[in-house]
Amino acid sequence: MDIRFTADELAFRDELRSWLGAVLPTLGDPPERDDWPGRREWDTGWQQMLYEAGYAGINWPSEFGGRGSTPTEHLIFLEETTRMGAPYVGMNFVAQLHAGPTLILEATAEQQARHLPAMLRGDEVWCQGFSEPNAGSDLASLSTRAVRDRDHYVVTGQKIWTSFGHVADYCELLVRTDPEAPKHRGITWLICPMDLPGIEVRPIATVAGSSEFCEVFFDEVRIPVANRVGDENDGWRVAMVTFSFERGTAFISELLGTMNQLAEMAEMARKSSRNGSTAWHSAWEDDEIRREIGRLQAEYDALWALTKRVVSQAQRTGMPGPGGSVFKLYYADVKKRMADLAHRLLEREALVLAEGGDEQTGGDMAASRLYVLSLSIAAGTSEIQRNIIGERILGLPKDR
Amino acid sequence: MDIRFTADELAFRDELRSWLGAVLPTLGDPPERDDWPGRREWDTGWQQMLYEAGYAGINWPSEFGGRGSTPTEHLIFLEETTRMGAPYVGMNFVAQLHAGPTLILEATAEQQARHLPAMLRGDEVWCQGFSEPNAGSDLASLSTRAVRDRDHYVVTGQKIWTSFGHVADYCELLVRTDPEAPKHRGITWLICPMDLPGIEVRPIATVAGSSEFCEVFFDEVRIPVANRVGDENDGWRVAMVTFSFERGTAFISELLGTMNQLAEMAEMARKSSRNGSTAWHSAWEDDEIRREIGRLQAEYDALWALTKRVVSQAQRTGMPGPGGSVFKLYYADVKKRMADLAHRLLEREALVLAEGGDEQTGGDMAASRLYVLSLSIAAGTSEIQRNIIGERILGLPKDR
Amino acid sequence: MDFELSDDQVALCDGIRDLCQGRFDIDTVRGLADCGGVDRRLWGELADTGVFSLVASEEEGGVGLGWAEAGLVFEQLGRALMPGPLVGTLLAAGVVDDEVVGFMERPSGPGLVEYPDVIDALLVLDEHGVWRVDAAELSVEPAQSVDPLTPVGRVAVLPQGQQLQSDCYGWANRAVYLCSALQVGLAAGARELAVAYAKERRQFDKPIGQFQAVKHTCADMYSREEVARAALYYAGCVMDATCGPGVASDPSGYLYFEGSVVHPGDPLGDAECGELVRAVSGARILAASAADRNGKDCVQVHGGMGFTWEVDAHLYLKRAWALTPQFGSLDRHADRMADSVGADQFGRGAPLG
Amino acid sequence: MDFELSDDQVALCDGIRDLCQGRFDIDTVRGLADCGGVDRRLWGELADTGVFSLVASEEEGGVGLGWAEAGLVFEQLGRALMPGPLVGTLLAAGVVDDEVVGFMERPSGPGLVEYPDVIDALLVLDEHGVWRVDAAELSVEPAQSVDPLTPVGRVAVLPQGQQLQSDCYGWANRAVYLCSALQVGLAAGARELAVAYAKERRQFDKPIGQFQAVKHTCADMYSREEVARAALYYAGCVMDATCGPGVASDPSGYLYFEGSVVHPGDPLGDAECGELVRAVSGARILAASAADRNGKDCVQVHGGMGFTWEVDAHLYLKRAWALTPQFGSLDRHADRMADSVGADQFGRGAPLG
Repeated sequence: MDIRFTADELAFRDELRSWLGAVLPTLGDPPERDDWPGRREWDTGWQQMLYEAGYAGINWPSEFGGRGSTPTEHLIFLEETTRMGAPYVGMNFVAQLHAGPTLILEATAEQQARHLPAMLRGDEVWCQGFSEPNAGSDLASLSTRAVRDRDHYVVTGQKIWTSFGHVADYCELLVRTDPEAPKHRGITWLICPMDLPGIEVRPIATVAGSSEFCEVFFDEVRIPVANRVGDENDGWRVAMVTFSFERGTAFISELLGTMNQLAEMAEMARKSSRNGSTAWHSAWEDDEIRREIGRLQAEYDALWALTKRVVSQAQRTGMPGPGGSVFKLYYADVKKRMADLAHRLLEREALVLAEGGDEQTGGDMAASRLYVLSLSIAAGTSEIQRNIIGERILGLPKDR
Repeated sequence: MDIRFTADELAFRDELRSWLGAVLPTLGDPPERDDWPGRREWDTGWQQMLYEAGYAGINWPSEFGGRGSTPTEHLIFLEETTRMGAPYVGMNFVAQLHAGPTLILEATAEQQARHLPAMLRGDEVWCQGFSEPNAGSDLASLSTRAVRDRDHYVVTGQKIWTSFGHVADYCELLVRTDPEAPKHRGITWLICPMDLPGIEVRPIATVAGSSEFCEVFFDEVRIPVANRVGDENDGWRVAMVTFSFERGTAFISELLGTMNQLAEMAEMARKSSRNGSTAWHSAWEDDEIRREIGRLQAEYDALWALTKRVVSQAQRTGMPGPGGSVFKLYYADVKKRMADLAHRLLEREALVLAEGGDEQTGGDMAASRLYVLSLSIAAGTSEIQRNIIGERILGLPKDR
Repeated sequence: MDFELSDDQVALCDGIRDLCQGRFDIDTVRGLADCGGVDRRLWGELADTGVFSLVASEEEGGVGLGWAEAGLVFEQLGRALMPGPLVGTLLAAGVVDDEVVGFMERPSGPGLVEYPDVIDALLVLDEHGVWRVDAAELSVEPAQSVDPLTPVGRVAVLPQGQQLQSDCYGWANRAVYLCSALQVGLAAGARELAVAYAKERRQFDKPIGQFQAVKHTCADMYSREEVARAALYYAGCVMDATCGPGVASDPSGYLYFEGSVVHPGDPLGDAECGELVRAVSGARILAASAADRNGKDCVQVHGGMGFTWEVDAHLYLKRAWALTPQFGSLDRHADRMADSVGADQFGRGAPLG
Repeated sequence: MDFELSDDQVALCDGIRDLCQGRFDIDTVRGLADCGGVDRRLWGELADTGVFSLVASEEEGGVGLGWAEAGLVFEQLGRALMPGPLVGTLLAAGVVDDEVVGFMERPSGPGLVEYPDVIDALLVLDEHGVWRVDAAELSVEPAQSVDPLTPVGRVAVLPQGQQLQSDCYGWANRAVYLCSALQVGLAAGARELAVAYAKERRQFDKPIGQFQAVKHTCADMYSREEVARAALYYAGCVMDATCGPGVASDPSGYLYFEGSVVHPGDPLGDAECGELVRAVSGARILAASAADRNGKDCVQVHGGMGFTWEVDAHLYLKRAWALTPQFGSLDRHADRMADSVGADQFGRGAPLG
């Protein structure tokens, strides 16, 4: 048990740091939140820079053009890019972390050759077509139908929560090909070009007023059978296989960004003044506020340690430990406490959304209070995480 | 909507106050926690004094020897007796508040004549034989068997959580008389004298080391059929009928005692000194501790207001409002917060149980932290209360 | 004691609820975001029902009801997500002639004004009393509010205005009380929305409300709401007993200004006076917490849909957030509650026994 | 980086677990309440396994392992509810010759001594260092402990004793760390007991663990335990990197004494030094909270049985309570954590990057 980086890991870090130090100042200003063409250019441009410097596909095997790094190097990569303020993976997320790994494990050589290099270069933006209005926590009950018509599937139905659906080139799409089979058995995984006739994309306005999520409507969309990944009706397994690429790194950027926010909040508290019970004083002198900051730091430090444990387990065994669900469940709770504390510190100023503030990675504490609402919902609600922990880790009986 | 007492209510209060003022100083010291004969004498002696002064059976109809008071007078009675430090209902609880009301509503005239006057005078101590080791939250699954043998029921089985079982004269006993019927339909309610052959009572040590709860074992105990209250197999309904005597008053003494504890805790905080971050100061100057005291007071004031609402609803309609489950659920949570705060204030001193301290009504904050653990368990766990609120009040579907 | 609604009070609640459902359904309310939160015609209709003149005496052109009734009405308005400067407009009835009246504490520096585009006047509270600032005197910079139904603007310096009253404690107490009433309504509205969804939404072939995780969340929402409501009604009764219509003086006591003490010479005595402050601060703490937590739980029960603009869940939560920092932070109210704790504080163990 | 147990560490954990199961089963442990918490023969067996001499160097007669290993061992001891002055006896190894050694902070007035009837010596920590008080010098009044396995007695005045060391910060840090390790073990033991009961206990014709109310409680217990464990292991690694065997100095930094600052002249620099304090205080906060909350949840999952003396649930909770107020209150540790928060505190955004 050693948390110190090895000489090789430190060398990787130093090389990365010096590259980041050289390229980040050349990037210019990021686009506005709702400037979608600008954001596509920004996100894919960064992917291309990573590609050229050899950092693209950091967790992909080298035979598929990835860097084949260890989980610890992946952690270092995320830590350094976050710390130095490099662009976030953004709309490269699905291609890099979900669809790409799926193709690596399940696709034909032809499918791989067509898509993987383009993904690494940032030439293809992918989105995910899994959830549906009536298939959220119960994803396997999805009902978007695909009917075979010779060498095409004819797809009709509706997907939801498709991030960046309106700018993506391809969608990893789950469809029901056998409505008679048990629900996990009749699903098929398709590569769906987003420019096919019959596809309509409508952005969903979130509570924060942003629109990175979309609904996608399919009206007799004809997708070539050649776009199927894996066997017909085996799509549930194909969709789940990506988890073997998971190495406990999913929340590293988020967590480190949050730790920076907490440090900013502490600074703000030290400088602020409040009307206390007996006199005006800085919020830092308020025992409750100061200690809550301290307790939050204890929680985040622990979550960072947990992350390192999960990454180390992934490095040893090829599979992350059970800490993933624990992290997500616990982090959602702690970050909500931080958002509440921010509101308390800001008092009436918490009513105002900062112009152009970024709700996810700091800068706008008021908007962050909205963003955190999604942490216990997106990618498996906290209720589902508790079921997973209770049933899969602790062995308690299923109730569904 | 008026929270002020009427002239009649004030007159009732003043009369009660002056009686309490006269008799309480004559009482002497209460017995030790484990002095069971002494406690029986103390509790039943107080009941006799109430009887002689006309306050016994305050919520019983006057035709059964009760005072027939309104719910508000009942509230005043509990408020004044608690405030002035009168003895608690103690081991008269089951007779006064459960078995007595059940006999009033369901028993034969003969059964009533035999027991009700004795209950009011404090001559009979009753206990409750409802729960069993395998029938707790799921009470209706109780399995203590009663087999009819001419004019007797022969009872075999085990009860648990029988408060004061080792000093009681009678037990209100639920037994299964028809094991083939649906579980709520095969139960019978019996008056069981505790001196019958075949009954064995064993005290249960609680986490606080006290022993007011007992297990009661029945080995072919012969109970006369004449002791049956209500019809055979109708005992579930008979047991539930007592709830119509409920008027939202169950937690009044407890709540007011708790408010006094909080006031004592505030006093202690004002006088104490703590090693703070920058200097020694009183715990009262600690923003977190002081405000938590303030917030707890807000919660208790609100629960007191809720109690008055429920009592007023009982007064209007004869049935308490839905506030009972809400009160119990909410109060358990808040009182646990107070116990945690006490521990925080006491620091290492929280390790010591005070000699002869009373864990329920104040005086021993360390023991109180153990007692509060039972608040979310006894008389329906918090999980069961949430089911009741969700299903009966909010109309959500049952899951069992 | 009869701490249950009277028939008249029930009728009043029903009337306001019907009005909101009929004239201020959620689409209408959402539409008010486009006109600064207030549509003059609709506002006039609302005023005509007497919701703002409820407490003003009949000589002042009001209805002459009590603070308890004002609380019931504001609870319904909160439940309906009604926007607009409700608190200021009620408190100003009979005092100024303006129709749409904001009310805020004087900030020590630059401040945020709510509904800046639609108010006729802004009443400002400071330790010297209550001041009227004409809306035309305000120089407001736009700002983006977290709550679409509580538009805000920034003012660099708030004009001094014209003094209306030298009493500040009573005004502050009443504003706190009315904010609490709105938040109890928000807590109720959020709970109702969550419960309805939990009955209707199905996953794993069951209504999600059948799962204890959801059912118990709803039960906790209801509990918070009921406890906060009890605190609110209690505060309303105490206000009516101490400074309601027909009660001569206004012994509103101290609330959150430095160095203030219980109003001297009060005919009801210090006890009831401190009790008013305690009742109001207590209601404030519980109502704000219930509205915030029920709003969050309502979002959570809705899952992904709760994170959409389309579902109303966020509107309850955002309104709760807009109301909470007004008229003393919750920390200040907790401090005031703490000051009131002590066996001899009211000369008895429990308030208004 | 390899933040997973090594094979040796796994073997060490297994060994201690087997020892506890074999020689210190729960009946044996409960029986120790009758002999003041320590049975000399069993204590000797425990000592013979090296659990107390684990960190002392081989020259001092110790095993020469690291603080990480000490944490793993103490976690197992906590899980087994092992009573006795474990922390003091380990820290005293190689420093004094006594076999059963208590350790406490010097109280400002009268104080509570744990295991008063069985200790040979009591080490006392104050801002001048660590002092040895012979048990024979103590005049102890009996007191009733909330935890039957942590007997306590009162001393009116603690003797000054004989000074052993002038360093106090290092001793305090290590004691805090070891208490945290015991509490992580308590959290784990309570969780295991609750989960086992949830699988076995049936109501409404189902194992109660099938109900989400119980299942989700167990999931939360596990989460707390895992997060606290990560914090503990991290603190162990930081201790080994900064003051473990073979590390020359002892830059333990400031912890909770007034006016203390980061140890000057530390070869590792202020950053790592502050980091040790932060890691230890962080582990303390999370471990204490996990042990307390898991203990309570364990009682609750057991329902009525959880409130009985017979079921072990209360023993986890009471031990957690006995450990929490030792060596700095959680409030003090939170203050120390707060002091460490700041973008430039360690010259980087996250510790030990």
